[in-house]
Formats: sequence, C-alpha cells, structure tokens
Amino acid sequence: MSTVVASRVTRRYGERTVLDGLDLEIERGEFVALLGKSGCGKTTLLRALAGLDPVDGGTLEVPERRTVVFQEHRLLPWWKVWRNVAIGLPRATARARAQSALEEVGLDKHADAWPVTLSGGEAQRVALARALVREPELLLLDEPFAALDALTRLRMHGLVRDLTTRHRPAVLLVTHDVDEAILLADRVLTMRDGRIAAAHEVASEARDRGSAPFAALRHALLGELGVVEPLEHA
Amino acid sequence: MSTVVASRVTRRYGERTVLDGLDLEIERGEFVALLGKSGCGKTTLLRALAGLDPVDGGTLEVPERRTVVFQEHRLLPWWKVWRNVAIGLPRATARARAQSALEEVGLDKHADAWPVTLSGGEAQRVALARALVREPELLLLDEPFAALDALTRLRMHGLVRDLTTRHRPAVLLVTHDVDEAILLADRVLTMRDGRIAAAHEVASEARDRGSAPFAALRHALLGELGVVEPLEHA
Amino acid sequence: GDNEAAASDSGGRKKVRLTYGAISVPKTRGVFEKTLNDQGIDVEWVGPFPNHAPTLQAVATNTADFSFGGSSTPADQALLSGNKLVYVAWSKSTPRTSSIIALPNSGITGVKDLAGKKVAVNKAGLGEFLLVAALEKYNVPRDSVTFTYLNPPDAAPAFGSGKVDAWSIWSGPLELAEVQYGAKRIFVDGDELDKQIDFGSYLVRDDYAKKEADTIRKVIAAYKAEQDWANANPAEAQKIGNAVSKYPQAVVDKLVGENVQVTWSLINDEGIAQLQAGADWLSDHKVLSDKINIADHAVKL
Amino acid sequence: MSTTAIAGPARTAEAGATPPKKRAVPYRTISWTVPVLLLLAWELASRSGLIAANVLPAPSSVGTTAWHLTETGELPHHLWESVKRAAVGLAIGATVGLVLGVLTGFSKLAEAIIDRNIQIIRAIPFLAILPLVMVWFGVGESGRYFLVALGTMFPIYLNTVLGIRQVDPKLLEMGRVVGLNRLELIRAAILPGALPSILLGLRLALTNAWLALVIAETVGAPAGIGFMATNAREFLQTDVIVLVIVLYALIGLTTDLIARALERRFLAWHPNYHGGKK
Amino acid sequence: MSTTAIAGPARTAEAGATPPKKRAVPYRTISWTVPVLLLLAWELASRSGLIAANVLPAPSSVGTTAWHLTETGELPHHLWESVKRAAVGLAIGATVGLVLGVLTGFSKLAEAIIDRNIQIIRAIPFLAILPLVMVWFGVGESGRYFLVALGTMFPIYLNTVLGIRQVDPKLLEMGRVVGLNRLELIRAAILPGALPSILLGLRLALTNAWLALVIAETVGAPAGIGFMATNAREFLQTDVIVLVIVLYALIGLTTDLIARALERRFLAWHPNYHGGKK
Ligand SMILES: Nc1ncnc2c1ncn2[C@@H]1O[C@H](COP(=O)(O)OP(=O)(O)OP(=O)(O)O)[C@@H](O)[C@H]1O
Ligand SMILES: Nc1ncnc2c1ncn2[C@@H]1O[C@H](COP(=O)(O)OP(=O)(O)OP(=O)(O)O)[C@@H](O)[C@H]1O
Ligand SMILES: [Mg+2]
Ligand SMILES: [Mg+2]
Repeated sequence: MSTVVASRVTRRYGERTVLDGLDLEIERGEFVALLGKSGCGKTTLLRALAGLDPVDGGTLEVPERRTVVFQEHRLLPWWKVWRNVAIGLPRATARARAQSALEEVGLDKHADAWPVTLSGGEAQRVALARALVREPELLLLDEPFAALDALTRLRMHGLVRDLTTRHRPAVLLVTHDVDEAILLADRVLTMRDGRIAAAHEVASEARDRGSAPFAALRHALLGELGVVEPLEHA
Repeated sequence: MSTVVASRVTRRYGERTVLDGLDLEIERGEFVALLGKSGCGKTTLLRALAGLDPVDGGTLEVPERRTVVFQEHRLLPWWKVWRNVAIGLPRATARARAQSALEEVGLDKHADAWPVTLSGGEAQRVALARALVREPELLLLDEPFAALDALTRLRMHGLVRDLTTRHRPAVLLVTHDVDEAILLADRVLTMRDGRIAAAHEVASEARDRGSAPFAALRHALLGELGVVEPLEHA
Repeated sequence: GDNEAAASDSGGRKKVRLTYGAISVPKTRGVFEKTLNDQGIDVEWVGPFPNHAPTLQAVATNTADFSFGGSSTPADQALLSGNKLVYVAWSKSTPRTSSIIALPNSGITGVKDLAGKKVAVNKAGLGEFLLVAALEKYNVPRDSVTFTYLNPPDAAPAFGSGKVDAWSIWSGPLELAEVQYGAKRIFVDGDELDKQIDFGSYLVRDDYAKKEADTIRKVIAAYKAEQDWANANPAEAQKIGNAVSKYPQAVVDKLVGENVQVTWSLINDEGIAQLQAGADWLSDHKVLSDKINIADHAVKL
Repeated sequence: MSTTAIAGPARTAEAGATPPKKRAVPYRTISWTVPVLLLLAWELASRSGLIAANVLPAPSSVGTTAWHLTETGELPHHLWESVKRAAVGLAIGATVGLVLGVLTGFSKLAEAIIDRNIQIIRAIPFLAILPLVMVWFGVGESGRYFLVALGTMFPIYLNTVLGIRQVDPKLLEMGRVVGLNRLELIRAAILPGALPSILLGLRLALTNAWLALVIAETVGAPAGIGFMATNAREFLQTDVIVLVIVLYALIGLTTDLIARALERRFLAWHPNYHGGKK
Repeated sequence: MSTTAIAGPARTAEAGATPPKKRAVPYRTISWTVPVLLLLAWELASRSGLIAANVLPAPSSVGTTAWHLTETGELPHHLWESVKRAAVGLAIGATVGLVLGVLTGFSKLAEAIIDRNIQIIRAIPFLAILPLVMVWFGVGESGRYFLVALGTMFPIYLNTVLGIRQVDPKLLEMGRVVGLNRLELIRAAILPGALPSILLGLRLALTNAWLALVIAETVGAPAGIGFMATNAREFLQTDVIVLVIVLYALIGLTTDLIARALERRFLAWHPNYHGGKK
C-alpha cells in the first residue's frame, strides 16, 4: 500500500489548468524524482501534497508527518541559524540536534549567525538541515540543491541518501538536473500538460555515471524534456 | 585596456576575510565565468563590482552602466511582470521593449501577471529579461539559470550569448554548473580562499560537449572544485 | 434610588458626597467638615471639577450628592434637558465685578468702540451675557461685534497677545489681566446693569431632596457659614485660594480690596424670583433653548 | 506509525461543482451583524427602561434629535464646518508627515536631524499647547488647521518611517542597479512597499483629526461638531452628547469603508490583503 | 562610450587604516544638537526680550519653577500619579489591543466579528465620551484607567494587525510544514515578524496615554500632571503651563529612548534597524 496516493488531482489558476487529472503514488521508502519544464506545475503538485494549497478536484492521501524544503530557503530572519534548524523540536535536545544537523551540511560554524549573513548556498543547506533533522514520513524537496557547487552538491546527495535509507520516508524530489535525478531516485517521473507524462524505474546499474544504462536513461529523459543531445560519446 | 579592473580587493565580515587581495580584470565584450564553493565569496565579489557594498581595501574600476541579475529574482511584487521588466526604461517604448524581452524568455503570456503568481523558474527568467532589456557595459549574473530545466536553460544560454555578441558588454557569470561555464565563457575562473585560484581560457574546440578538450577542461575544473570524477568515458 | 447606602452609614451617621473645584475654602480650612461631623455627617470629597456642568452630571448620575455651587445657567439648561435635579440653595454677590476689559493701547474706551472688534467671551456663560447686555444698553448692533468663544484659560493668552480686542470676564482672571496686561474696564456689571443674570447655585437630585432634607439643610448651613467667614476675612480667604492660583501679590491685593460679599441662602421666594428673572432673560436671548419655570425645579427646605 | 493518514487540509473528496477554495466565512454578513445587534440591544434596553434616558437615550430618540437638528440646518452646518477643517488640516499634516517620513526613512542624516525632535514634540498633547496655539495663530481657522495638522502628522510620519524601514532592502538594491534615481526609487520601490503602513498611518491620523477638532473647536469656533459636543456637555444635553458620539461612530465607519476601498485598490498585489497564493 | 568610468560608490583609493565602511554621519551628535540648539535659541530669545515672559518664559525660569515644585514635593507627586495611571491604563489597553490584534490578524472569523466594531469605536474621541465615562465609572480612578486603556488599545490593535498582515506568508507556510501548532507559530513567526509594527503601536499608544490623561485628569482628579496643567491654565500660570509642556517633551524623549532600546534589543536581526548587509 502506498504512502502517497494522488488521484485525478486538478488545480486551476483562473483559466489555466496547471494540474489536470494527475495520478501519483509513492511507496514508503521510495525515492521519486520529478522533472519538468519551468512552470509546468511541479511546485503546485508539491504544495498540494504538502497540504498547503487546496485542489480543485481529485483526492489526495498523504501521511501526517510531512516536511518540505521549498524552492526558497524560508529561514526566519529573526532567529539565529541553529534555532531555525531546531524550530519545533523538543527543547531539551534541540540545540544538540540542530548542531549536528548543521555539521552534516557543513555549517556548524554558522550556527550562531543571522540568516541574512548566509550566502545563497548556505541558506539552502540550512533549509535542508531543517528538513532532515525532523524524521518525516514524507519528504518533499523542491530543487534543494540548485544553488550548490558540484562538491557540496555531492555531499548533500550523500546526506539525503543516508537519511532515506535510515528512516525510509517517501521522498519526492523536484530537480532540473537529470543526472541528479538518475543518481538519487528509484523512479524518475517527467511531468507535462499537468500530468505525469512518463515514469522510469532506475536500475541500480544506471547509477554509475560511466555506464551505458545511465547514458541511455539520461538521453531518454532529456528527450522527454525536449533537449536533443548527441549520444555518441557514451 | 580592461573595462573592469579589481586589484587587491579585500572584504571582511567580522573576523572572516571573504575577499583577500583579489585581482580581476575583464575586457570589453569578454564573457567570464566564475566557479567556486558555496560560501567562498562569489556573491560578495559580484556585489562589490556592482557597487552595492563597500570594500575594506584595494581598488575597483567598473563602468557606470552595470546591471545585476541577483541570486534571487527581486521582482517588485506590486508591479505586474511587464512593468518589472520595463522598470527605469523611457516610458514611450517601455511596454514594447518589455514585451519583446518577455517573449525572448518565453513569458509573453505572463506580461500582465503579478510576480507572486510566477513559478521559481519563471521569476528567474523575468529577472533575466529585466537585465537584458537594458544595454549595460557590465553584466553581472549570479546563478541566473539555477532554477531552470534543461531545455529552458539552453534557450536562455542562447539568449545571453546573442546579447553579448550584439552589444559586447563585459560579463561575469557566477554558476555552479561546470558545463555551462565552459559552453558560455571565454574564460573560466575558479575562486578559493578569497582569491582567483585559477583561470582557464576556453578554446573554441572546447565548446563542443562531445570533444576531448571539453572533457579535459571539465575534469580540470571539477578537480579544482574538489570533485574527483572518472575521465575514462571521454 | 440605590443611594441609601451612600447616604447613610451604620450607626445612624450620614455620608454626603460633595463636589469641589480647584479652589475650595471649605475643603481646605477643615472647619466645614468638622461642623458636619459633629452633626453626624461624614463628608466625602469628589473632584476637583473645572466648572459647574460636570458636577451637575456627577450628581445626576449619582456619583455625588451636591453640585459645587456654580453658575445657574448650565443648571437651567441641564434642567431643560430633562435631568432630575432641583435647586436647593442660591447666592448673590455685591459688588458684581465682572467686566468687559480692553488693552490700554487698543483704542477702545467704551462699549461703542467695540463695533467691528473681536471680543472674547465664554460661550453661554457670564462673559457672553455681559457682552450681550452691554451691547443692548449702548445700542450697538450685535452682529457688528465678533463674539469669539474662548474659555478663560485660552482667552487670556489670546487677549494678552492682542489676538482679540476685548474680553468679557469675571473676577480673578479679570484682576490678573489688569495687573499683567494693564487692561482697563470699559463696562462693569454691577455699575451698569440693574439685574443679576447668573447666580451661584447648589443642586441635588430631586429624590435626594425629598429624602434628605435635613442633611441638605445642615450642609447648606455649613457652606453659608464658610462663606460668611470668607466675607469677614477676605485676606485669609484669598490666601487659601492663592495657594492654588498663585496670583501675583498685586492681584491678591486687588481682590481683597474689592471686598466682594457673597450671600448664600436656601431657596426662598426671592431666590426663585431672581433665578426666574435671570432665566427669562436667558431664554429671551436664546441662550436657553426654552422657557423654564424655576419653581418647578426648586425645593424650599 | 500510520502510513496512510489522510491529511486534513489536503483532503478533497471528489470535489464537484463547488470548489472548496471558496472562503468559508461570509465576511460581510458577520461583520455587519455585530454592530446592528448592538444597536438593537441598546434600543431594547432603553425602551424596557433598563437604561435610564438621561444616562443613555435610545437610538430612536437620538435619531429624532438628529432629524430635528437636520431640519433646522444646524447639524449639516456643524458637520460641514468640521469636515472642512478636518480635510484641510489632514491635507497639511499628511503632506508634512509623509515628506518628513520619507526623508527620515531614506537618509540617515535627515533622520538624525528630524527624528528626535518629532519624537519629543509628538509627546506633547494638543490640549497642553492650546494656549500657545492661541498666541501663535490667534483665534481664526488657521490655529485649528494647525492643531489638526499637528495631530495627523505624527501617525503618518511614524508609519511612513516604519513602512520604509520594512521595505525589502533587496528591492532597493535592485532599483539602484537598474539605474533608478532617487525619485524613481521612491515611486517604484519605497512608497508601494510602505503603502500598507502609510495607509494605516492615515487611518490613525483621521481619528486624531477628529480628536484635535473636538479640542480645537472649544476655542473660538462658532460651529463644528466639536463645538456642538462641548456645548452639549456644558448643558448636559444627553441626547446631543450621544448624537455626537453616534456621528463620530458613523464617521469612523465611513472612514473604515474608504480605507478598505483604498486598500483594495492599492494593495491588490498583496497576498495578505486580497487573494494571491504564495 | 566610456569604457573605464570609475563608479562612485565602488571607488576605493587604497583604503588604509580607516576602512570607508564606517557610518559617515555621527548620528548621536547631530540628533542631540538640534534640540539643544532650539533650547538655547529659546533661552536667548527670552533673555533678550524677543519673547515676552508672560507669553513664553525662558527655559531657565521654567527650570526654577520645576525646582520649586520639586522641593515642595508637588511635582513628584503629580508626576507619580500620572505615571501610575498611564502604566495601569497602558497595561490594560496594550494587552487588549494585542490580543484582539492577534485574533484579527490570525483568523478571518475573528476579523469579521471584531474589526468593524473597533474601527467604529476608535473614531470616537475620548473627550466626547467623557460624560459617559463618568456615568459608567463615576469619578474614581477606574474611569481614568478606562480612558487610558481606550486610547492605547487602538494603535496597538491596528499596528498589530498590520504587522501580522505583513509577516511573510511564506514563513507561515514554513511554520506549518515543520509542524508548529498555533501558539508556536505565533511565537516563532508572527510576533517577531510583526514586532516592528507592534513596537510602533506602543509608541503611538504612549502618546495617546498622556493625551487621555490630560483629558481624564480634568475631571475629578486631585493630582496628576494633567490636573496640574488644567489648573495652571485655569489660573494662567504661564511658567507652569510651559513646565508641563517641557515635562511632556521629556517624557517623549524618555519614551523614545526606551523604544529605541527595545528596538535595538528585539530587532537586532533586522537589517534596516541595525547593521546587517543584504
Ligand atoms: N497564484 C497563481 N496564480 C496564477 N498562476 C499561478 C499561480 N501560481 C502558479 N501559477 C502558474 O502555474 C504554473 C505552475 O507553477 P509551478 O510553480 O507549479 O511551476 P514549476 O513547475 O514549479 O516551475 P519551476 O520549475 O519554474 O519552479 C506557472 O505557470 C505559474 O505561473
Ligand atoms: N553580512 C554578512 N555578515 C557576515 N558574513 C557574511 C555576510 N554576508 C556574507 N557572509 C559570509 O561570507 C561568505 C561569502 O558569501 P557569498 O554570498 O559571497 O558566498 P557565495 O560564494 O556567493 O556562495 P553561494 O554559492 O552559496 O551563493 C559566506 O560564508 C557568508 O556566510
Ligand atoms: Mg517550482
Ligand atoms: Mg552567492
């Protein structure tokens, strides 16, 4: 039985139908990546799953304990970094847990900084730490790695993968990086016209960047996103 | 003679020295990409060049007419999208110019929308349109493509390249995408410890994703950023 | 009413709630209170109040029992507005010193010179009546004079700085203006008019008057005794007042020198007649919104 | 651990014709109900004798008084005088407050020169400076305009400064890098951003305007509802006292409606005022 | 087209020992200079006879009066009475205003029930309801507390509502998704976000408190600086009138210093209040 079940979900803004009878299921412990053009409705879907926006039609079933990493960091400017991470945690252990989460994202030194003093990537990592320090049943990630350099990004990938294998939440990751999607996810979806246009199970061989299945899946996904790229060098 | 000359630029936040005697020159019409770890000071440098922050030491020479695309979109929420693009333009032609700039970024349909209704990538594109519609002598771009899907990103690359060949501004592009840096820039810099750690001229052969020079440069840059990746499949 | 508790204490002692103004000789001297205490009446002072109207309201709404001996004009109007109050005592004074004054270099030497000028008066009070009466007496058309409504605190600086040309005002501010600004009297109430329009008065709720006649008599008698003392000892009385008003000595001397005698009495036929005459004048001059029959609102005790 | 709890806000059982997005509370109905109920309760309490007429006359009798005074032309006359004074004073006060507020909000130097003085002056209640106003302005209209301007200027000043402080500095930077000059920056970024706050300043200022008038019209004013109120107080005309209070309440109501309309007009973009999703 | 123009703000010629970041304007110096200069000018004008003493006595003579009244214990007594009333009234008014403001800002239903009534009531100047207050509360302290509470509650209410409206809805959403309950959400996101606005409401409320006292202390108050002012006006004691005005100014000054300290304490994070870069 699936943790997340969305069926025939519809969402309109005025004339425009952004989600148009979308179906989606995610199992417990499953890591799903969602690709799609800018403005195709990924964030809208995520917000509906998070329970932040109502939908105009269809049904949604989601677990109670959800956490979202938004496209923007959304740190409280009036709380120091560590309190932002610790927000809502039981007091006794809050500081310690926040500190160790910050250590994991490489920002333990910034624990007592104000959020305004963080760089773009640092803020994004704090937001990630804030989500990971909780142990949700559903983790919704909206481009959490977009502002990170290659190395930091790899470290964050490792972090998320660790967490998901440990606590096995259902994960929905919105990303624009096809490689990232393949390397992290069990299943990669592409979205178009308000629906899930295609789904690809990721075989474990495909997780190797140098492998042929990786290149093939990458090519297929880019094709679905409308990018035609030469395959020859694979 | 260079359009941008920064020499021995220093910038401190409290104890921390973020820019530490940094030297940088950019010629007219030159497209420079800047890579570096999250929090290494890229935005700080950009802001100093934009004249937004003072520096603690060193000298800066920059042209009067500069434009910045910030890491966040910074659209005025109380102005419709087209007015945000047209901001500061002479009234007579404002709407028309904004409209055509929006068309170029694929958002002509959103000209009369409020900024809050835009998706992350759409907002980023509007910010890009706002910068491109002016004709600056120095264009400072802080991760302008981070929230874009692969296809849209390619289109935006084309757009920026067009503009730069037409008006020949000096361009400084901060990005985390090594491929993007190589494909767009004449010169790729990496930043570390508050200075420019390395500079690579990009030969025109290297602009081909399938080519060996591309792979080599990519490998070198990733190495400088601390990422070790297998080269074998090149 | 529910004022039983307020009016009588345990052990047959009575309690009265008296209103007072910023200057109150009875309250300050203490003799008054002792006199009443000896007669089994405890005094609670409520206030201070700036003028008669709010004390009338305090009485009407049963937060006090006696109004504070002020002007009869607002009392008349309050009665016309349906408040269930009654006159229980009234006073007249001689000489009546209220005057219209002007600055020495204003070129105003008499009432006739007021035409085309601005005169400060307190609205619907002594100041306005005096001016109206003065203009009538000297046949100056009312609309040739600008009535500028100002309460004394605001009128003084306006007068002193020449923003108004003349001021119709009563004792106290009058002498102060004379001393401070060198003002001259061009029309004096007692010298020029044969009738008093505005009287001192005490009012109580009508049900209180019915039930507590004895208490009222004792209180008014005590007030009258205080006034008699003040009449006999003008210098001491002024001294008490001046602890609050802090007038310059020259003003105090002037006030003492005028030796104004105020006579209080319980409401009697003369009181009703005089109050009625004053009220009629006020009604005729549209100061009061209607005719009033004082006898209906007065209790002879 | 439950795997398939159904989340409250996300539950949507086959939404049909009426989408569940519609606002649940019929705002208008409720917001008018309470005042109307209060009015009815008051009338009933008066008629049943629960409230004595000389303490608080019934609304209907206040209505009668209002009608009388309107017939004689007295009420419209007073009202008009006061409205005129409020308008002129407010126009002056709002302009001064806005200009000073923009200066203070915009420039550290201006703040250093202006702010402390204003903080000092605004602490002085109008009533206390009435005698000085008399000396400075005499007893004409100008003194009354001055008092109203004084009373209205401060909330507008303070709220303008607050509003400007709260404008996102990121937007100001953006304005600078696209090459706006100061005036354009004010027009594009500062005023719109500060607008909710400035509109609130205006609301507060309007209240102060009426309060200032009550005080100003005790001084040398031959008309105005403050004058009317003072007179009524002086003569214990309870029905007029209450009528004046009702008038103020109506003025407050009208003001509120106008302010809301302004907000609807100018803050259409603001997600917390009307509509908007994120 | 110039290729190498040197941009104004970015120009930094070999910055040496003193970094050019330091604030150019010595804020404190300037902000104290103006009031002090005004005071001096006033004193000079008085001494030179430019201003007549019976219109506006010199600061030094006001000082003497203040000294006298302090020696006799009169001034401290009046001041203490007023401060006590202001404090009690403000405590009540601020609490009510804050609670109602949070309710309105937070819930559409509460807004529908509360807001219009408050908008109506707050339009009624205190002075106009003085007679009713006497009816309701008599002439004791409670009526004065009521008036102060009434005067202070509205700016706090309005500014609280404004502050809450201006809290970034994105942060509220964040609060919801990390599982905060309502109270935690108020504590974590709403109050801190609304704080600049609430503090401004408090500033405005303090002014209103003193104004309310001037009015409340005209009736039945045997002490207080409002009483002192009324008396001084009644008996034309110009020096006391001016002393009272100076007292209010000093109160304003103190209030401002306290408010600034509060802002420094609570808004340390706010880039537009103190420090911060972006
Ligand atoms: N409140 C709104 N009113 C009207 N249109 C809206 C609103 N919110 C979003 N939209 C539109 O709905 C579409 C989908 O938005 P959404 O944020 O889901 O896109 P997305 O897939 O997340 O894009 P991106 O990758 O750029 O973030 C966009 O075209 C956007 O303009
Ligand atoms: N106002 C400030 N006060 C203190 N430290 C600051 C301030 N602004 C930035 N920093 C610190 O300076 C460093 C450089 O910041 P900067 O924004 O330049 O990084 P960046 O290279 O742009 O990183 P990213 O790729 O994550 O955007 C960061 O570690 C940041 O925490
Ligand atoms: Mg999105
Ligand atoms: Mg950055």
